[in-house]
Amino acid sequence: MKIHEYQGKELFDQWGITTVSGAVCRSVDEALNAYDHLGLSRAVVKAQVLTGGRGKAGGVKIAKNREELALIAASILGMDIKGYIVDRILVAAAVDIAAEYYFSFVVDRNAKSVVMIMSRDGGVEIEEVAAKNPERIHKIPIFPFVGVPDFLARKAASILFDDWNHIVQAKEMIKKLYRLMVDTDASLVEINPLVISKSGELLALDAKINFDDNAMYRRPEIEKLFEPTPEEEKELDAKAKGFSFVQLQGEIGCMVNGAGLAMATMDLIKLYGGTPANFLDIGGSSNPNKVVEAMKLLLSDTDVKVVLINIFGGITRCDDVARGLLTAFNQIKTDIPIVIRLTGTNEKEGRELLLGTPFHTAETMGEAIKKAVELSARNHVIVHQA
Amino acid sequence: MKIHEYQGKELFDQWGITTVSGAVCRSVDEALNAYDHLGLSRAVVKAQVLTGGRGKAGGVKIAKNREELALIAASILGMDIKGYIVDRILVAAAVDIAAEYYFSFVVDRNAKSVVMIMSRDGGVEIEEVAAKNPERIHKIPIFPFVGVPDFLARKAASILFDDWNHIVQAKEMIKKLYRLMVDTDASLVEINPLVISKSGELLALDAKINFDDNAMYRRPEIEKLFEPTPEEEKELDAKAKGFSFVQLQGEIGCMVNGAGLAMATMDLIKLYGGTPANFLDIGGSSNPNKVVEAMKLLLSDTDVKVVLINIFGGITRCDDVARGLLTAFNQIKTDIPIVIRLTGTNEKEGRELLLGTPFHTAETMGEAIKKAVELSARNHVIVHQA
Amino acid sequence: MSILIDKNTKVVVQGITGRDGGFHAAKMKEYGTKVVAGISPGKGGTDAGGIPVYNTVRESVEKEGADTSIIFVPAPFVKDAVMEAADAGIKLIICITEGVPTLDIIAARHYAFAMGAKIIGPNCPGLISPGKSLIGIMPGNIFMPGKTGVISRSGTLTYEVVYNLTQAGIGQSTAVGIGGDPVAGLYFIDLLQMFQDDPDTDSIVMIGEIGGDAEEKAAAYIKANITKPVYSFIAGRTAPADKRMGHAGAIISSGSGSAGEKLAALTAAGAHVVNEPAEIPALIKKH
Amino acid sequence: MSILIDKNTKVVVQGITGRDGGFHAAKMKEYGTKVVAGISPGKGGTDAGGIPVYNTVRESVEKEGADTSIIFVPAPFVKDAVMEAADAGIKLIICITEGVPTLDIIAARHYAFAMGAKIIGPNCPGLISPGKSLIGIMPGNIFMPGKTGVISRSGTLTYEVVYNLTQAGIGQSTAVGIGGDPVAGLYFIDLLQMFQDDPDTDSIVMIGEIGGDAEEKAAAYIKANITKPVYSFIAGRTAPADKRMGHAGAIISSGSGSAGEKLAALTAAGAHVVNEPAEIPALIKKH
Repeated sequence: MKIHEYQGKELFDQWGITTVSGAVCRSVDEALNAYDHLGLSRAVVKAQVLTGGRGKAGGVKIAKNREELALIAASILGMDIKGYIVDRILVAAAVDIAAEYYFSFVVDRNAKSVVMIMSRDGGVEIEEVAAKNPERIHKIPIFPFVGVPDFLARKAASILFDDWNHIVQAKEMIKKLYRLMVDTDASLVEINPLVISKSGELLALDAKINFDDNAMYRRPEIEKLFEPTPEEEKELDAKAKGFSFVQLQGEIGCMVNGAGLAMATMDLIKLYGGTPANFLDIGGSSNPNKVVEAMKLLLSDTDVKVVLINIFGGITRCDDVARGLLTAFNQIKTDIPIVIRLTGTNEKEGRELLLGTPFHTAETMGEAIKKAVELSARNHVIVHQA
Repeated sequence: MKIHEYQGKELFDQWGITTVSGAVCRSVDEALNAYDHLGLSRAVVKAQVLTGGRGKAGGVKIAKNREELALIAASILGMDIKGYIVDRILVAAAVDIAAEYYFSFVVDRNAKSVVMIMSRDGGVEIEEVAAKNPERIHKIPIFPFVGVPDFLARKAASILFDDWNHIVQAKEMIKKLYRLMVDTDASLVEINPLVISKSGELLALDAKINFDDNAMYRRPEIEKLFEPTPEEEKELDAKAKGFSFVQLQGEIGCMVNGAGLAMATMDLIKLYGGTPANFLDIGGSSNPNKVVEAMKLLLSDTDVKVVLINIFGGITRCDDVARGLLTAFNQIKTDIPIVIRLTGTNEKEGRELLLGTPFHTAETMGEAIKKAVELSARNHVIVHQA
Repeated sequence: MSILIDKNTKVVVQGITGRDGGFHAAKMKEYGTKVVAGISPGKGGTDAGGIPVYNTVRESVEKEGADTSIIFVPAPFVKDAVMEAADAGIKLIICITEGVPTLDIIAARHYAFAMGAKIIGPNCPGLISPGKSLIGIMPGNIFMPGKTGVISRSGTLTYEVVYNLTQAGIGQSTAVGIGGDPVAGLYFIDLLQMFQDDPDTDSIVMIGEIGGDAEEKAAAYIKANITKPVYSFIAGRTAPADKRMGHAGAIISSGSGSAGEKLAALTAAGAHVVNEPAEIPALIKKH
Repeated sequence: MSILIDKNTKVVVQGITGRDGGFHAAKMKEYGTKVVAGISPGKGGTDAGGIPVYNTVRESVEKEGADTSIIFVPAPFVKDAVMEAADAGIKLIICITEGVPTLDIIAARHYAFAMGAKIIGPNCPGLISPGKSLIGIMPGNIFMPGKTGVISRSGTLTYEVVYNLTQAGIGQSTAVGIGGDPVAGLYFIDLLQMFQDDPDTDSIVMIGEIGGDAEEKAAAYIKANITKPVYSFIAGRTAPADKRMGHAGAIISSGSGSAGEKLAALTAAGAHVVNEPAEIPALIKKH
């Protein structure tokens, strides 16, 4: 789960991490009011979108005065950054920066722990630094039961800074940042740039925080910060029904049990020349209601020309799955061709139950997918002819 | 640092460990008032002394009614338990006990960690159980950074109890007790007996807590619970002056640098037939003021017949020590014979400085101690003759 | 032979009185696995389908000789359950539960590692040494004993692959589902080495997916240390960047973790990379 | 040869800008110890009597090759200082500071152990391999190189014993003051084994005192594992029960830790137990 920079900064405030106060604005008027209210002179305007690379895209600008602020706010609001439309901006005092740094805590798959990552090359895309000058990036793994004692924070701070005054400020910030990570079950807490202002103060000029979805049950105050996009709403709806769903732009609607098998199904559709309309993992049961709900979801996408149902019957036997499908399709009327592939335990019995139905059946995954791709191409033609 | 049972129970209350409410009383009248005020019927009266074995000594008794309470309170107040005079008692409701258990957290020298110790044989002297039936005592070491997670508390609780209701109560108590240990820097937190009442409730019927003197600087609220005996006052006074001092019952006053050497000096005095009047470690400096203070301390003990100064000059050279002694003894007038043994760096120069003074000097520890024992015996005779 | 588990493995089921725990305990027992005990705090002394239930793992170790644990407890309790098992002396802990907070599994794994225990999972289907022991939620009947080791980040995709193998008469020594979470226990490299060391494993099938760089790391390891043939399928070639595909593990992030990079790395390491799972049996037979 | 430290040992002094740290850093350097750096957070870049000062131990390891640390920081900061040294890769940490809270040293020791570092102390005088390296607060001039190893819980009593040895012409391979606190790092058993393994140590002097049962444990270990002659003096025979004698360690508690029990155990283990320290040199010469 991601949150906006301004929300991250609110959390920084709560955990005592020094950042720059600002105001979230949804219009040029609000931005001008904020400018006056905060008593700003030079101001920074930052697009609030849940994606990286804002700076490169022109979503972060400095306004020298009130007039410039109005122009910049107008230009950034409504901007499209990697498909995200900017509906709000953060207006804050521009800081006189002496130097920029990078700092983050992140869950590391390989270290199997949280690691602190820091670099004296801040304010740029850290991935580029990592690729070109890996020696300029420092990683320190954190022992989960030990956390970040004074010495470790001091060590990290002294990797970033030479001036003792900066080290002391950074040491305190690092301990608080780790506290924030643990207290909120974050999976990433990133500050880029972390700056030393010309007056010698350490400031978090950005705040990027991702949270562990699995832990949100115990962080209700964090969970409520989440603002799903319409696309994510659809995925969350699906999740509430026990599905894992991702909308794509193709023509073959997929219904598969298991995430890996669902991905493999998509891969094979492409391999055979078709296009998957979605990723849909319906999980492991043969409950007909689940199939009905899944079909509704698939058929709500008007691009879908064919539905491919790919089920591996393991613990749930194929005959039970077939019966579930039959019950479900008694409730659903559709002209869209449906290809069903059932394999696994009791597969013969399952396929026999489907004999004489309008469904196209197949024994292997390859066969099923070939058929679905073929049908989607034919359907295409029909649609074009109509 | 030790505290009384009633103080321990107050801490138990603060940390949420269920115990039995009671009142500390310093007179029979107070005890009767407490009896009425608490609305007791059967009451337990417990001597509050900073030593073990109260029960055996008759310091814990049950009163069936108000009259008996008065008699028992009168008998326990003023009692001498291992040299401690009972000046207060705890009066509390007598619990109907179904079963008694033992539980403690203690710093273990060998495990080099805190260990949980538990036994189903509670209410008795646990050392006896340990000696006769070691298999009835269970020890679980605690990882310092991990502490006592649920599972560990559940494991310990299920070693003590069979009934799930008791296990759940004990699990919670164990976690709180460890919290108390860590939060107060205790070195021992012991409940004996820990009981299950006839109504099924888990209760800490005793509370024995020792604290780590070294950590009291960060636990002022605990430190102020300490009530030193007059003897301990004297030792604390000495400590404030940089000495480590223990009063004993002998005739040879000792002033030594270093605890081990001081103990060895006492041992050799006994070995040669004398009696040490004290243990006094003056630490490592040659500061004359320290010597003056130490001499005052030694001479305040009228039993002292001889003073033995045993100094090993290491980093501090013997000639500096000798100069310090001379300066000090310019300020002190005494008829008590003084034996000085100086060894180590620049020992010859040191001993030369003492030539022509009234001090008896010696080169080896054995020689010095023989002389001190001899002088104390002679002095003895003189005293007897007078 | 097989790796990690065999017919002598004695299993305790943590969370046996839950719906999934009870169901799969019975399934495992039916398969022939030695399920010696179940744990359900507060239900000690009862019986779950003929399996004795205890309050603590310690009791199952002391009284039934359990050496391996499978965890079905709800996600909020997984951390404590893993630590309890490791503390009790369990040496292999298989965690089926999904949705475990990452910081919990990091702590639990660290603790288990310090106690000398191995973890598989969380969010995994478990493992099976066909004909000997099934410790997980896999459908036992699709497996057959043999000499191919299987390692997979995915559940049903594993079944698909194994089903193809079994249909073609290629049995499995052990098949391990390592789970799809960002932080998990035993992973490709650990298991590749175990299969390399197992005299009764002749070839290894490795099923990866997008997200993370475990496959790239495995490729480097294969090149340096593995002499047995490795067959690999990677799911998610067509998955769009920055999208979750069922598990949290399946994220393309930071220019690492794309199927293309994984395929290239494995091919360069000498693994036989296939376009579809069905190609694997024929390839194995050819070599 | 010697144990633990020799003329190549590179020492960093944690707390070098404090009174004791500065004084003893100079003394050690004067003795010939390679004191390569000092640590004082906030004073990095300065110089303490010709010794470069850094803010962190890491810098002293990276820039000066420090491998051993001696700690003089005030008691409230010892836990952090020990952990910092262990984290930085220091393999031997000598803690001179007294008055360290027990729970702090338990945590620090646990961490250091996990990082592969050994601790001596706290509340100890340090150690010396005469003629090679002195890392502690011992008076270097009373020692002489030789073949007797010394282990002691006490400071000045060690000097007393060593002075007697040196006067009698018996040199020392290494002398270690293990400290008198309830929980400490290397202890009798660890050091007995190191001296047993050191080809240039012929005999071992062990100076114990009342409190705890480390001497009894050492006696059992001597009986089972030590073939070199062990000479022992135990201080506190006449100390009254339940009294502190200078250190917290010197408490007779729970029927264990009395001088009598220790003497009996050591005698039964074949150690040469003496009534006064001065007897030791003659005994060593006799054997």
